[in-house]
Amino acid sequence: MKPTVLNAPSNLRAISRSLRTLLFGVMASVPLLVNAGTTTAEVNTTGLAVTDSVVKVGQLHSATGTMAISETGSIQAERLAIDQINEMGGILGRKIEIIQEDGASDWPTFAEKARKLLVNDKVAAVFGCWTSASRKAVLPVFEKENGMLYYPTFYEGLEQSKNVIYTGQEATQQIIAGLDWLAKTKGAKKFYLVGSDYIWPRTSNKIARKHIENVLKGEVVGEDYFPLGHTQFGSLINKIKLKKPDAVYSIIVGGSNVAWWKQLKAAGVTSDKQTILTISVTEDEILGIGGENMVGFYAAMKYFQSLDNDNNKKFVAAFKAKYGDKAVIGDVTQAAYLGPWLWKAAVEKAGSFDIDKIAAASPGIELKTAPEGYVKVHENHHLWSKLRIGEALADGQYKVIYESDLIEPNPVPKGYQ
Amino acid sequence: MNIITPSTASAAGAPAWRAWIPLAALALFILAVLPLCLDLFRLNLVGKYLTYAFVAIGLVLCWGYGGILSLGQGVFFGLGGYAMAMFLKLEASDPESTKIQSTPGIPDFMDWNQITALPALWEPFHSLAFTLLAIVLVPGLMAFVIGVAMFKRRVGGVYFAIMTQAFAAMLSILIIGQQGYTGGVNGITDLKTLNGWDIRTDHAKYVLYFLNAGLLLASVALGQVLLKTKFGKLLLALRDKEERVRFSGYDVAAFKVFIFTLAAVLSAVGGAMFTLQVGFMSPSFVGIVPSIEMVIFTAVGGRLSLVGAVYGSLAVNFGKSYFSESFPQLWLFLMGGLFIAVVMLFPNGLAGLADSVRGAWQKWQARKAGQMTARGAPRTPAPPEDEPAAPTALRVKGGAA
Amino acid sequence: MDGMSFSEFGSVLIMQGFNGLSYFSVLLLMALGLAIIFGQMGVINMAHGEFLTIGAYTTYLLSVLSSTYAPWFESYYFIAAIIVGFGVAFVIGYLVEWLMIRHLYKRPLDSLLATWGLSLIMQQTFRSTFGPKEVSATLPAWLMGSYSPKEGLDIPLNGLFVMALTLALTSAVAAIMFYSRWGLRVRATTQNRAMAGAVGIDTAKIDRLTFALGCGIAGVAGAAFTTIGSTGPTSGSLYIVDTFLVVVFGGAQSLLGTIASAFSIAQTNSTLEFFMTGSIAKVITLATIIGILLLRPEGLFRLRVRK
Amino acid sequence: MSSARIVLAVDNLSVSFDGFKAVNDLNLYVEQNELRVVIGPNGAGKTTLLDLICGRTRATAGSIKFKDMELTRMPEYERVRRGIGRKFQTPSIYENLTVLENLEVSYPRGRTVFGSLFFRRDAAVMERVKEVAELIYLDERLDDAAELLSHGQKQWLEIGMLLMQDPELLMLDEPVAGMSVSEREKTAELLTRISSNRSVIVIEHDMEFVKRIAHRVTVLHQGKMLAEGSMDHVQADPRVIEVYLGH
Repeated sequence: MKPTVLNAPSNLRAISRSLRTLLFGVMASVPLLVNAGTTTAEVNTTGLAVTDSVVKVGQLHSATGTMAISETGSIQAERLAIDQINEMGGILGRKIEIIQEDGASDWPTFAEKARKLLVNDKVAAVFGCWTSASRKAVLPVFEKENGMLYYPTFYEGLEQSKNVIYTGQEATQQIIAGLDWLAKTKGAKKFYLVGSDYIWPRTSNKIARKHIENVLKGEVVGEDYFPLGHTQFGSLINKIKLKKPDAVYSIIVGGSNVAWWKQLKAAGVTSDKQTILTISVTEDEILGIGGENMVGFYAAMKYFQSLDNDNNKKFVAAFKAKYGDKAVIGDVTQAAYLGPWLWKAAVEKAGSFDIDKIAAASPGIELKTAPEGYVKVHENHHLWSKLRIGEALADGQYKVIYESDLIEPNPVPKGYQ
Repeated sequence: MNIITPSTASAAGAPAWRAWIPLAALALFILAVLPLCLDLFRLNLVGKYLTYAFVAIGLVLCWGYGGILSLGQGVFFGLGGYAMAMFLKLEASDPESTKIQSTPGIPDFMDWNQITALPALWEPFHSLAFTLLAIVLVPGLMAFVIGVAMFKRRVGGVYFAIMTQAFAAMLSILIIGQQGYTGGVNGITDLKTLNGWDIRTDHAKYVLYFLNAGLLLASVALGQVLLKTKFGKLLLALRDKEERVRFSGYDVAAFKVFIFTLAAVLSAVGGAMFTLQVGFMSPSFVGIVPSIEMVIFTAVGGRLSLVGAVYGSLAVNFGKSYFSESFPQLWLFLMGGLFIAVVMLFPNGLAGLADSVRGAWQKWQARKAGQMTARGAPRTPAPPEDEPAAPTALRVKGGAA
Repeated sequence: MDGMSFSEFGSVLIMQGFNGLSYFSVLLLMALGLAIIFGQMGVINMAHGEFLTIGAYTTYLLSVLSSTYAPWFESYYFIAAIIVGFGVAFVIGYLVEWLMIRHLYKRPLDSLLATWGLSLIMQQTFRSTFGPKEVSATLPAWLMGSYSPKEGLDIPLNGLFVMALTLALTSAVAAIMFYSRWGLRVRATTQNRAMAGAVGIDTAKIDRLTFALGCGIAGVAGAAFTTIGSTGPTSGSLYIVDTFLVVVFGGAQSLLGTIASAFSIAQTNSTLEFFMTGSIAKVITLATIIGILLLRPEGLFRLRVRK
Repeated sequence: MSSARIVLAVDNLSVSFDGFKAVNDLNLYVEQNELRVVIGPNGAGKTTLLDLICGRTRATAGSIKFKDMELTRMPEYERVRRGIGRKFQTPSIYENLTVLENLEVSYPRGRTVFGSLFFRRDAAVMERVKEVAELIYLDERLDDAAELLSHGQKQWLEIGMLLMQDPELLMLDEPVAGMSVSEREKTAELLTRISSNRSVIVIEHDMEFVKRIAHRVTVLHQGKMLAEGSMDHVQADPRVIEVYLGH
């Protein structure tokens, strides 16, 4: 069975050549550690797919099925980062080759493909997964076969593994600062929590409730969950109207998202009448919802496409140059983009592709070139990052209206259990 | 239009041992050829696909022979798998390894869902004996109840198919919704040991593969014996002439309930073996999509061939795995096309093709010998028609009084 | 209820009542096409969800086209989208019947499997054509607001629209089936195919048009659902489960059954959702449906016919 | 007539389909060892009557008693086990089983699920199969697949399948339809032979054939009994002539 080896096809290479000047800014800020002299025997003592000129990595996302909607951005961002790294001469003098696998939105398939990448292809790192379910499915495989996964999605936390670097926020990083902002600027005391019914929204709302009740001394006037894929939110909207919360805290995901926001608008719930803060709508989702249906509502993320800094401008330009002017970049897409860069930094710091050495070298790594500004890997393999509040605009972008300090990741928060 | 003729009936008169040749060949293939040719990773995949074959042979019995198309076999596969997963999860959740939880000693996902004591439903799954019984009895009982409710009221055909589909949808929504008790959409993951025996080692993988293959071969053999009995003949008879069987003094519903329940139990065994080999169980097996896919394994292998169903499961899954690796954008087209082609052009699947080839060969041999008897003539496989007598209320077409 | 006046409470009650009706229209609209095909031909179209999606993508395309080439048309394109959505789905349905379904009438179970294969192909076609991400049609302002006769009472316009559309479509279908010559032929074919053929009804044509009509209605529903839901390659799968439940619960062959079933499921779910969390409401609704179906597997309505 | 035992008593039987009364307040009594032929124009309710007796259709009102047992609430297979056999209009046999298997499957032993699983083809079965096969002129064809039989032979096979059960009441719906002249002859012989020790109800259109086999004839019209008696008697009845010759 011959895997597709995506070796930066020549036309892509031509495009990226023309981008070289543009990319140079990104490259220049990263120390060039092209070290073609190291022998493979030195940098790879564990039989990974590393030769003198090539290192193979895996990419494991859903290209088909219901999750392809969300995971496409991550696939693109990881590709972009790897192309850029290859343009710069690769890692330890070796070009990166991608072996792409389709998880097909099916968790057992993720586990199967993860095993294939680690056992058969012996890839040096895997960039992939999106949903918690797919991560949970592959985690035992990564731990058993000792692989390294760069996981991009903001998620519920409650997990920490030597074999995973979490480049998205764990729950507390996304929630607490956002609630503080609501309480401070909107004077919110009464909160209504809604979510899709699975682990991430439930865990996030659990943390939110503790914070609202214990720290903000506010009140949760309602908490509702809907099956994934639910499309009727009329009753919920009426309940919200009845309870009149100061703020609605929304973690509705997937296909339900579109229904939820459209029905809010149709029920006359607009941003001048009701404050809503969501942690589950990135620019990617707005494509499906329609910017005009979200105007004035808030999202709490670590990254927005409109972020005004040089790193981000270069990143957005490169992304659009590669994937077209209409491409949008959401929080997870940016987090996925960090994965290859963080891996590169870790490999170079460790001077080796060996998983154990990378795992040990990762904490403390900084990425000053990150589009979100600056990130640093924590001992617990999550990233220090900031939280930002964006206000949705009609064109589908967010206007950043608040930015927190760097927040320490705390995946297993005490006092919030 | 002709009604499909199963090879068992057409082989009447041939020595009895001849009927066992395909099974012997299959045994050779999965017990010797595959383990010798494949590395452990691929063999483990085969093992996983063979667990679907349990469902497929159940479908041969209940759909191919009994004419009962269930689009909810994933329910039974899932129930078997979940029962096994519950036992393994409890074993993996001993207080020592879960000490960082708020409530140590319960599965991690319960802790995340603020459950502070093991639910009563889970308690008996501390016992392996109970678990093994539950794997068989829970899905069996459920199929029995559904079967009695449906078949006694003469619900059949397409209506039964979408009813089972509705059940599959409901159960998967229930499992996903009750995440505190079921692990929700993540399923039950991170299973480690069975009575202290680590199921993740290479050695364990080999052992489980052969256990699985052995059970599967035994199930196929059981199915073959079953089809040889009067029960088997009645099954075929009631698929084609349900009224005639009923008016020959048989309680048709009881036969349907039995075969549906048997298919469910087989699926559940497959599910349990899946959990053991893959190391987790997820609600994605319970829904509509996997249930229909399993019907396709059967259709591809040949809906009237138990052995064919096993090959079908292997072929479709390897195809899926290969195409999704090599042409990720194309494989849905290929899968969809395969479905349509099998249904429209090769309703007897691989087994039917094999029969045609054998028939053509015999014909050629016969012609060479200058004689051709009527009995030796190959039967052109005609697509089977669904039971001509759909239930009263649901009957839509044709049929004179 | 603190700080809630009696009139405000009344408004919520009215909105909640409207919500139940609106959910009912959505379910009925979803299931109508499937119910027609199943009722008249005994074929289950597993690609029903994808025919809904065809309608949704048609709306999206027209939205893009009108905003690019004919901005003056932007507030009205939606009406056109519904008609075009019907047309596109109708034509594709017609072709599917001709290429596939008609060869499988003697094997309804196989037609179910073949249409599932078709649904896979259609999903991937959407994905290859429109990309894997969801898209959003820009909906005219007159559809996306609310009618607010007084403070605190908002009736969603899209809900009103879907209700009106459902009412119109259901009446049209009933009128065609029960009062037109064509409907008479359809019913004759359903009851006795051989005899209908013998008296000169072109039963093959009747089948093809019935199937195409069912698909066309799905297209209309899909176009209408862009006001309340998402448009993506797999959006159809969001609706398909509910659709099956409505049809199964309603019983096979009667339009009335489908209507009654959509109504009872919608009211139960919408009321329960008001008093408890959505996923528990769904579980209770499903459990009730299971219970009733086990006692009465033929669904709510059945016809008594001579065998 | 009163001396003979009544095997089947149908009293005030009615069934309606959405308002249409297919059988309307019908009374019918069949004696032991009687061969009764039911005739009547299309739509008279003949087949529906058989359906009602064997349980394929449920009665709306009235009673059906077989050997003084009330049948109307009994499931079909129970009625068969009590001794009622029914042959359908179009031959209903198992095409893909052999003649032998067709007969064997109809043998009244191993009728439960588990009974059928452990059923063995023993000497008693084979003896009965041979006996019946001879009766239905198929003793040479036992090992042939049933689909290879001619139309008439299929009709006989179905009758043979019923005979395997040794029913006390045998109901045949148009047994000679589509048969050649010689096949009709043989069928008439067969019917005469088998009615010697059981009651038989036959639906038939062919008046010559009816005349040849019938002990008594019942004429149905619009779900009601129009006339009953010997063939000569009913043929002379002006109402029957009216119905058959029409307006």
